[in-house]
Amino acid sequence: MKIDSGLFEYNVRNVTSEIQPCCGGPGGWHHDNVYARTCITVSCGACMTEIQEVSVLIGGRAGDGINSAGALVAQLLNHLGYRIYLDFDYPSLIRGGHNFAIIRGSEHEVGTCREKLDFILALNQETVDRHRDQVHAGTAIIFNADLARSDGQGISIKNILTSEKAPEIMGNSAIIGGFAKAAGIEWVIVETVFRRHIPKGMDLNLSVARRAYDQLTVVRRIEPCNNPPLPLLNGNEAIGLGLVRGGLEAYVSYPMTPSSGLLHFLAGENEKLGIMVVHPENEIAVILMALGFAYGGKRAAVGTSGGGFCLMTEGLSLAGMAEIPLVLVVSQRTGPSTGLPTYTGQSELQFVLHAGQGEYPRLVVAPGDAQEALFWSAIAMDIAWKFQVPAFILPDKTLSEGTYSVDTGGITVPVTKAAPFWDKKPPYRRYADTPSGVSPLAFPGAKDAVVKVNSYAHDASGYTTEEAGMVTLMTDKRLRKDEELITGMNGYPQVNVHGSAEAPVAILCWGSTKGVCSEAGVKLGLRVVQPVVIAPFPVTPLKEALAETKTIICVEENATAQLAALARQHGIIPDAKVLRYDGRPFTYESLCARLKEVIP
Amino acid sequence: MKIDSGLFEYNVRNVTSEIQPCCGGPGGWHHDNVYARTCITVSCGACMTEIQEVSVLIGGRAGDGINSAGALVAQLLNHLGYRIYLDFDYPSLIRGGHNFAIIRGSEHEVGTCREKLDFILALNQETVDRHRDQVHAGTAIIFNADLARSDGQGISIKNILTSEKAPEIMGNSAIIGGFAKAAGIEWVIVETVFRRHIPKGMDLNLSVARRAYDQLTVVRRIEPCNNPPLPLLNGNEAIGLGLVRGGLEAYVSYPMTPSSGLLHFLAGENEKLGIMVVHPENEIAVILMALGFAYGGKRAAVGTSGGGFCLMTEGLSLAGMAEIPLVLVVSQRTGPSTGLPTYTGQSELQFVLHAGQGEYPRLVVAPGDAQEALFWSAIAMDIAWKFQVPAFILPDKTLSEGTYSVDTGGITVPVTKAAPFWDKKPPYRRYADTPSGVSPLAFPGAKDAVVKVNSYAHDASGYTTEEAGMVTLMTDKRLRKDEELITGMNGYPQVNVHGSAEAPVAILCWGSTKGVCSEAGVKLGLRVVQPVVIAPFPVTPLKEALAETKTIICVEENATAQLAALARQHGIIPDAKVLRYDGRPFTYESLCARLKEVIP
Amino acid sequence: MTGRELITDVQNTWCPGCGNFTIQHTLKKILAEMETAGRSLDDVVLVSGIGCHAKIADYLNINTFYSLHGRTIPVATGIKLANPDLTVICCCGDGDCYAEGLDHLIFAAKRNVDITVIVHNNRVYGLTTGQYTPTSPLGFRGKSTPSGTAEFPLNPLELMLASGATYIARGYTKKMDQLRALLQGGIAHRGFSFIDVLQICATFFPAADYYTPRVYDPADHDPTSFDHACVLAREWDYNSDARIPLGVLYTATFPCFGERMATKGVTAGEREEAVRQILASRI
Amino acid sequence: MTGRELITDVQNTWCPGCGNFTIQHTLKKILAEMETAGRSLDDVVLVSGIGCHAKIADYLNINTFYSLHGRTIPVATGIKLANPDLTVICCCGDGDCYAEGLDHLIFAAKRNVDITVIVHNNRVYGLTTGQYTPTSPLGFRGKSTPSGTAEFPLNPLELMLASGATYIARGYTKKMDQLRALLQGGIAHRGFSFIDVLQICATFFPAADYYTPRVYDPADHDPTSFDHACVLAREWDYNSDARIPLGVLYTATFPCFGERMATKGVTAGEREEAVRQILASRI
Ligand SMILES: Cc1ncc(C[n+]2csc(CCOP(=O)(O)OP(=O)(O)O)c2C)c(N)n1
Ligand SMILES: Cc1ncc(C[n+]2csc(CCOP(=O)(O)OP(=O)(O)O)c2C)c(N)n1
Ligand code: SF4
Ligand code: SF4
Ligand SMILES: [Mg+2]
Ligand SMILES: [Mg+2]
Repeated sequence: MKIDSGLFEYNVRNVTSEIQPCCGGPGGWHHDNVYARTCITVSCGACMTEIQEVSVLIGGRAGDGINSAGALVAQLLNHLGYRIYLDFDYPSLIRGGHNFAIIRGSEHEVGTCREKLDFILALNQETVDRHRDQVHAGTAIIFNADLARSDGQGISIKNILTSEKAPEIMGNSAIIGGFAKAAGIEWVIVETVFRRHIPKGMDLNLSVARRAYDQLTVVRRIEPCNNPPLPLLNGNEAIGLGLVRGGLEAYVSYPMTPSSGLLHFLAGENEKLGIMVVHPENEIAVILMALGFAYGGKRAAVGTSGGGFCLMTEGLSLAGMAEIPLVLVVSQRTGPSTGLPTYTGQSELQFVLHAGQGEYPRLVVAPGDAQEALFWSAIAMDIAWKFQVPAFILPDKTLSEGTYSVDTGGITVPVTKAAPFWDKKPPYRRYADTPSGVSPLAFPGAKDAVVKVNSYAHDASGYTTEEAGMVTLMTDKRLRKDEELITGMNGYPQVNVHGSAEAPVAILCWGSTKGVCSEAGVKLGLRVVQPVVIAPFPVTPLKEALAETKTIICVEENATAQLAALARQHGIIPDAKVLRYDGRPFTYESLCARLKEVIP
Repeated sequence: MKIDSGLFEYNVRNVTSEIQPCCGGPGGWHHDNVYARTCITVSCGACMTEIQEVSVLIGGRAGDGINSAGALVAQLLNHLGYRIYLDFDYPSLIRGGHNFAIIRGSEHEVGTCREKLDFILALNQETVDRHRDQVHAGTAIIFNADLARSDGQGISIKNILTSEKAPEIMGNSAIIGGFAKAAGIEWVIVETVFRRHIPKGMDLNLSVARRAYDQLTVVRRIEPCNNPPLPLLNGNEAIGLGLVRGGLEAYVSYPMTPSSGLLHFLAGENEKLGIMVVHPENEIAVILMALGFAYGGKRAAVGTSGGGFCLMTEGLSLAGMAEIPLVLVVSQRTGPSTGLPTYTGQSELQFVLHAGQGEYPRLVVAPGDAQEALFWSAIAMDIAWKFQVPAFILPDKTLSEGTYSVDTGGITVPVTKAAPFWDKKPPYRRYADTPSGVSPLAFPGAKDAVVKVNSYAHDASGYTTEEAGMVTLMTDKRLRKDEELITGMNGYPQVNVHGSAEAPVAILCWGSTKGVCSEAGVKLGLRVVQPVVIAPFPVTPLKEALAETKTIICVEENATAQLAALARQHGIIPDAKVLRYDGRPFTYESLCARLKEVIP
Repeated sequence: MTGRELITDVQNTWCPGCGNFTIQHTLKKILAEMETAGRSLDDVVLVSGIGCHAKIADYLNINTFYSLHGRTIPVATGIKLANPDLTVICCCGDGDCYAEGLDHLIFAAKRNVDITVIVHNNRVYGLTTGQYTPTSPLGFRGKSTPSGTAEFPLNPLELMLASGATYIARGYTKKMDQLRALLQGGIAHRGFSFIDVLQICATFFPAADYYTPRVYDPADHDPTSFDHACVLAREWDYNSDARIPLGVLYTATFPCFGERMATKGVTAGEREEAVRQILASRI
Repeated sequence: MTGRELITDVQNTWCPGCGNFTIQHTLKKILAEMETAGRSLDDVVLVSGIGCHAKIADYLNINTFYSLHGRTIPVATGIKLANPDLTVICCCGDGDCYAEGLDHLIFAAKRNVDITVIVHNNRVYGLTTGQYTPTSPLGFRGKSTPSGTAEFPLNPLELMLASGATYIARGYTKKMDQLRALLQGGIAHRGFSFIDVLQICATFFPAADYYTPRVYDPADHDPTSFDHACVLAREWDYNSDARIPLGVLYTATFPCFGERMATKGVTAGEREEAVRQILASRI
């Protein structure tokens, strides 16, 4: 698929999950785990080809470094040719408590977890106990024999660390080494992955891992697949890189889970990327500073979660009125209020659509995985500047902190910075009325341009007005941009279809549930329709994607079915809804069960 | 109409505009000005009885005291037995600029202005010039001859003031005296009104007025009507008194037009009313302080406009999560952003419905005039406490700053403070799960109660939880309150019908356009349906009110038809929309003309 | 409730070695003493922000308002105005109350609101895993500033002196007895009390080795001397190497906001009559 | 643009006698001089809040960002970071920048952001028709406090001294020549400049009769003396009767935030290469 938006060329691969089906038959991406018999291969629902697949859980206390250990496991599978999805589950505390990561590898693209596990790597007893009902007949358990008792193979991490004189934090390397052996992964792969991904003390880590590797025996071999390894990115990193490709020059943010990872990532890479990263006193300062950057001519983005976004709504309305381009990343977690800071949710859709007093156009995109996040974040930045509107990227904790394989093959975003610039003929009028509603841009410092932006109702030059006719004219000008935006967005793949594209029963979903809905759709023979663009609402492509459905089932991770309400407003009437709002993402199994209850 | 909500008894008179029609015929409230022939009487559209009616404009510069002068004119008409509507139009500045008030008096209840004027009282030339196209054949113009030239009768205000050694600000009394004479109003009425409504220097003001009175001749006599005078209140004052009747104990607010009048009013009367009025450092402090009051057991309300409300959204979500009762008055003005601070708009409906991260029930009421504001503000406070939810009152500049006759006959609100209180049997659990979702209230200081409120997901005692089952349980509990609220609201007149209740073409409107829509509805034979409760959306009563309509026309003072979108979401599909968004309220004439374009 | 268990059953999730344990333990002791002295703990309210510090709301078995990041103080002000008989204590973080909600702190001091603000000043955002705060030293490498911050820290004591606070103190979680006296003094003080507590964050700002040799109790300091309080407040600027004075730096006596704001109560009947009068005056 | 008309055609709506005219006139003169001295006015940006003061954005024919109530300073910070070559001036109100957005003021001082903040301190909310502000005296009867406020004013100079501002001055709209020197000095200063201007509000706070006999220029004050600056700042507390020192109270030289934050620019190619490297490192 090749998109020529007039702005830049973009070779899109897989962004709409157009995965080659194994059999070429209908339904695209099919696989289903058949745990009882064989756990590592799964069969494609359409052609019954066995495809390879594995799920690994690693668990321990907060502070044990579970997230990094999970990332190493993911890289091992990645280097075996698996496509990866990693979900990291942790409570809001710094030490203690139960943390775990589930790493799922599959021959095909994957974006959700399975409940049943093929491997459990337990750093403590709690991990063994908590995940008991996720084992199947063939689950291999590798545990820290110093702290836990279990079936499976134990390793005395303490002994290994003592022999190697290694610090406590290297315990994870032992468990990973043990896992590698149990899974029959060649040592050379372990070595490669450690060398590439352990920043400090790599040799010692390798020795620790090797000791465990040598102690254990192969119990469930994970066969390599035929894919090359791919970059593994979490959603926040993908958004960051997408923004950079969209021309980001300044990122302004105040820490708030689950958006903080984006701040940390860009702050860490800022010199390499040549961007400025600012963490000011609070979210109000964040958005106003970002608007200062944009007025000064620099492409800026902000990031936060719901509570911080509340504090940005006044600045948002200013951006709308003053027509200052801005990208806002609002990563959702369970609300209301402080809620569950480290758990997921999809309850900010309507808030983001209507936030800020008054009416003005905005772009809202909700990518479904890291690959879409990379793609759409670049687009969001470009649209924000082309139309001088606020553009939202709306991930959730699942996407922001989940890790995915990202296929960047052929993806190039030659950013043109193609915003409409002033022709340098004075007088400059910041809000010159044009057929499209979009006025030419100039920045302070430009010769002979007096650049006046204004939060009051204003005339073409930016001077305050209270005159009724001018107010109407300028409101119409701003709303015309919305019309233009609707047209402009037609050049992009706004609505994705997965599963059985012709099926009469459709799942309507958005954001990070893309992965789980796709799998469930394949399994149950459903059409899966996922609008990525939420505003302007892609009525026509969505109606096309839903054409000739008999039943529409909304699947959302909120309690009131917000996309369903939005769809109804546009004449699309969902028949049923499947909602989850306990902060945990749907699993494939739970979603299938819930869907079966409502499929007619 | 008598409402027994289980909470208190309330004799409702006129709150649904159930005005006695002159003829008893269909359509209720009918009158239409026939300017060409006779300007002060109008004829009832149904029975052709002539009903009395008059429109007066007074204009001058900011700082001339136009608002108070308009209020005096309104009182003169009030004492003649007219029902009043006064609209005050002013730009955002302190001195200079053009201010004017239009006072309309009618034998029947009235809530909007006419374009044509029977009297123009011009303190300066600008007033004469600007309102030229609002005169008709019989308009009487009284002007300050020192500053303006015009047809009509001039008064040298300077001369009068000099003779009386009166200060400049008393010039208004001269013009009012002149008006009284020109309108044939008996001097005793002028004297009564001045004595009742001029706080300082009343005798001197009267002498000034008398001089003008004696200089002029009667040109258009305003005949008295048969009504007793009524209290004249603007919407902000009505809201204030309503809140007090609902048990208000603390009002917390930061000034912002058009809500500031409510702050000033309550601050001025606080000792009499025994309430605390606090003006803190900003709107964030406002809402958090108010939540502190409520937690401490005091009924609190906050007031602001869109921009200030933005800053309250995080606190709002806290109120939703922590189940702390609160009333929020959000008075709308033209947006986005600073917009037109002193002009009207209806663009905060969707924002208020969705503001704050996460999902939680809320009450939103949009009264249509001062009488409804008085009634519904008391109810909003009561509901907030009964259900422990945030309750919004959503006026706009037109209502907040417009003055109306308020018929308080028979209105008594015996506030029961009937919130569900703790039975004093420890342990106290702030979020005890109950069938209704509403938990018993206790306040710190209560013996043996440990009162824990929490912005995190929490258990019944208010302790933080991250446990999936508890999160679901508590979310369900909160959402059950919404169900209860829907049932609870059935006891109130949630949807008003005006105009021809059986007509196949209906206007769907909300808030302050009630007045103008009702008149236009009568004139054009339309049904006028006005939901006062916006959330929970009164689907059933609204569908009933709209039963058997062929065409629904949405009339709103915003650019995107927000109520229309909400209605569509609930299966009510408007066919056409008539929108105005230049900050000025619809006038009867402009609305009729626009309606005629879309009536099938 | 008398003789109550002061610590709840909620599982404590602070890191081993965290200074918050000290603050909690100190508060617990103070509460127990208050109760012994005849004060009902039903009349005590604790307001917390969001952060590691704020978890204390879950751990102490008293009335609590677990509020928002940065917003303890306006909540506490509202509670105190609603019911002047309550003892209102805020447990704030440094990110909380020196960054997100700094304005509220200054205004509470300006107004002399009769509440006690305890800042768990670990000089880092703990719960969000280690970013710099307004009191982190210049060049601090946190997650949002991996190559070091570009700004000097604020000196909260100086700010409080400039804002009108009437009880200003600094404590240290490794000096528990003194801390207890400081908090007790703050709670007893009528007016706005502020205690900046140097709280060890074992994970992200383990500064005990820095603090312990530098802290000292100034001899002969008269806390009613504003000028000398200023000198002491400036001795250490939260950045450069200097001795760190602990103790009560300043106290003064002024009417509280609540006293000045107090409105005489009216009966329901009087109120209804007032409404009627207002309506009548509008005819 | 050279030799430009500095005042726009927009109708001025300040009240007769308003001190804002003086500030506008002073800025106009300074701009004209800057231009004469070779500085292009294309490189000057004025950021205003919302209020009477803020209308200056409509009246001056230069780049302006007419922002939100209380939010000039973060906007100005963003602009300065975006383009360090610009001269960035904030015209703030006292309600604006001492109430609604006080935290931003303190943080800009702390960071030593190279902008100039001019506070039109009329000690009242002008545009919203006369409520008290943080610098109104105790007992001030405004529309929201008809029986008098219950709080002492803030002393903004003291706050700025406590926050790290490197240029602190006070002017008076009835002393135009001095005001010009103070603003000029602030604009010329590298670092955070703060000028509190006692601005007459003819309508709601006509305090000329109070100010004029009390203001004075301290003789021999060395503005690099922090201690003496403190003494002068405290001489008048915006409340009680005292002499009111005008002039530059304090100056100091420190690196600016912008310098510390500066990132080396990269080319589009280098950036794309960096992205590729990051992606490659994730395999
Ligand atoms: C408005 C808002 N912004 C950001 C956050 C995220 N957040 C939670 S705690 C915290 C920082 C806590 O730091 P501090 O106040 O110093 O407390 P500590 O954890 O160090 O005790 C932040 C930024 C939030 N909850 N709300
Ligand atoms: C968030 C927000 N709250 C309130 C207002 C209303 N408002 C506009 S100007 C103003 C006060 C202005 O006072 P000040 O800053 O002192 O300026 P002055 O008019 O005195 O120059 C207020 C409260 C607003 N525009 N935005
Ligand atoms: S991160 Fe620091 S402040 Fe938070 S619990 Fe751990 S040691 Fe305490
Ligand atoms: S109200 Fe005061 S500050 Fe505003 S324009 Fe008038 S005199 Fe100036
Ligand atoms: Mg901290
Ligand atoms: Mg002011």
